[in-house]
Amino acid sequence: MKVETRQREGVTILEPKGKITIGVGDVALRDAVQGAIESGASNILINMSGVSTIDSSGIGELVAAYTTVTNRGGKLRLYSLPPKVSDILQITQLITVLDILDDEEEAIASFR
Amino acid sequence: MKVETRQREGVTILEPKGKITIGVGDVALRDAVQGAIESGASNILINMSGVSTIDSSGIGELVAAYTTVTNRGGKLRLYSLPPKVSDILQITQLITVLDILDDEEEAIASFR
Amino acid sequence: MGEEVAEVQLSIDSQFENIELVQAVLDASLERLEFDEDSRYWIGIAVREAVANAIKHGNRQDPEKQVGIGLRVVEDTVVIQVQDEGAGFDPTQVGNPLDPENLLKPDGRGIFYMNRFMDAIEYNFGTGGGTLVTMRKRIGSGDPRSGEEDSE
Amino acid sequence: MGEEVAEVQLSIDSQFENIELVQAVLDASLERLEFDEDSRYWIGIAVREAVANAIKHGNRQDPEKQVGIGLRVVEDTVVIQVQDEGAGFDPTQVGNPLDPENLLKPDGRGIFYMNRFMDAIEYNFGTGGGTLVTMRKRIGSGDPRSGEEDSE
Ligand SMILES: Nc1ncnc2c1ncn2[C@@H]1O[C@H](COP(=O)(O)OP(=O)(O)O)[C@@H](O)[C@H]1O
Ligand SMILES: Nc1ncnc2c1ncn2[C@@H]1O[C@H](COP(=O)(O)OP(=O)(O)O)[C@@H](O)[C@H]1O
Repeated sequence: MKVETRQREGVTILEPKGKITIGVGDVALRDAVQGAIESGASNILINMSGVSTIDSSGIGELVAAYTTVTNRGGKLRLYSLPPKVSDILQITQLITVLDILDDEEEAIASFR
Repeated sequence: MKVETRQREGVTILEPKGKITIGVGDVALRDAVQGAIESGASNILINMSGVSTIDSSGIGELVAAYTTVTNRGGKLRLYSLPPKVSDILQITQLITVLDILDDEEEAIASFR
Repeated sequence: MGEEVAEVQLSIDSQFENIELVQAVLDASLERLEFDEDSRYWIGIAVREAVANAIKHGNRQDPEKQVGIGLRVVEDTVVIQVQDEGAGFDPTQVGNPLDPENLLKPDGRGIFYMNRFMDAIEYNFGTGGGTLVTMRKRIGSGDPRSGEEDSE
Repeated sequence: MGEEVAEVQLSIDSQFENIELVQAVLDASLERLEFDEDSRYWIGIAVREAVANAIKHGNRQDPEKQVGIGLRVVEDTVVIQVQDEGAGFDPTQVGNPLDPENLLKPDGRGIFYMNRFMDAIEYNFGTGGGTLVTMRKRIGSGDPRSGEEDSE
């Protein structure tokens, strides 16, 4: 799992590619979010389109990131969820709790 | 493993695709060669380009086919060997024993 | 009971990377059965959760301890067992991740997913310690996301 | 000895299709080591030959008998063991497939390939029957096709 980070219109976009699963991917995601926060980012997007698999640890990491960023007064939103990622979040009712947007345009627009 | 059979200029061309390995692929190859012989073919080519893996059972099957066809006065030749198939035949010195040609043109021409 | 048509046993060290070995065997095994791609994917997630729990909570990542995975097909049902050398736990004490106070917790969803993606899961605990979880999924027993049987 | 960094055990029914399960675990295991793609491929062939022999000559395809496969990495060497429940055999009686009278025989090349693709292979026979073959390959020990060490 690799996470690339880029900026667009003052928003930090994290792009994980591969598996967000226990032991490797979850740690990489945590580090990327932590890195963004330390660089002063308060509006963060995660482009989920490259995520092939996510397990409960990966989901826990998303929830933890959401809570951390929100508690610091920032915003963390997800977009472009592959169907299986959307399904697994749905099952534990996180689709409604987390901020989820369809695509990058909609996600960027949500911060304007 | 699947073996397709076609004709060109009076030559029967067998095209195995996949693994010629013990228990499945080797049996499929044997059946295809047997089928060609029963249909009266005496000039047979095997296009090896679609073979991803071959083990000693698959190689045994090639040798058996070569012997059977030769003993009946026919000819069996191989062409378009992927590098790894060529390597494994080389190791047991079968490259020189079996009739092997570079490509289909050369193989068909060898029967003219 | 029913005729057993195939059995595979795998034993791995307690390292999370080894979950990929389990996934590889599982994929190669399920490929031969008539599960659709979605079912195979969700069975894979359930098995990953079970093995992750065995490594993390059971064996506590002790490299000396092994996780055993058994896979067998009995008629039209795949039965997957995951065994660790840990201290066991009380499944009745595991909270529901859908409870409002749990919704934003970072953990506690693994067993819930296992239950949702398989037809049945069952825990057994050895007298000398160790957790054995047995999971079953019947071919064609519906879309696991719906949590219902034969919903298709 | 040297530190053992990983160990996987697999046990399969005596069916040739199960060789694909072994290949899947092997691929997933070797992926993490620094073998080049060619080496991984040839190790795969050697393991297929060993498992095929265990199923065919050892267990004679008896569905009640299992083949055990062990995979471990000791320092920079992968050690693969294949165990069957057969009657054993005398490796010194196995012919050389390069002998002119054997060149066109349909069988007798498996052990020869195992030897060529691995650095070392060793046979052990249990007192109660059963063949155990142990194969080793060191990372970077040269192109197996050449049969020489460090030829690159
Ligand atoms: N194999 C196991 N051995 C010991 N305890 C376990 C095992 N599996 C699960 N548990 C316990 O059940 C709890 C809930 O597990 P789970 O639903 O997978 O969520 P999580 O692993 O995120 O905590 C764990 O926190 C742990 O206390
Ligand atoms: N696991 C085994 N158990 C019993 N006999 C074996 C085993 N492996 C090999 N052999 C014997 O060694 C011979 C040579 O094996 P091999 O070189 O693989 O060629 P093949 O399998 O084509 O005969 C076999 O024919 C068999 O008699």
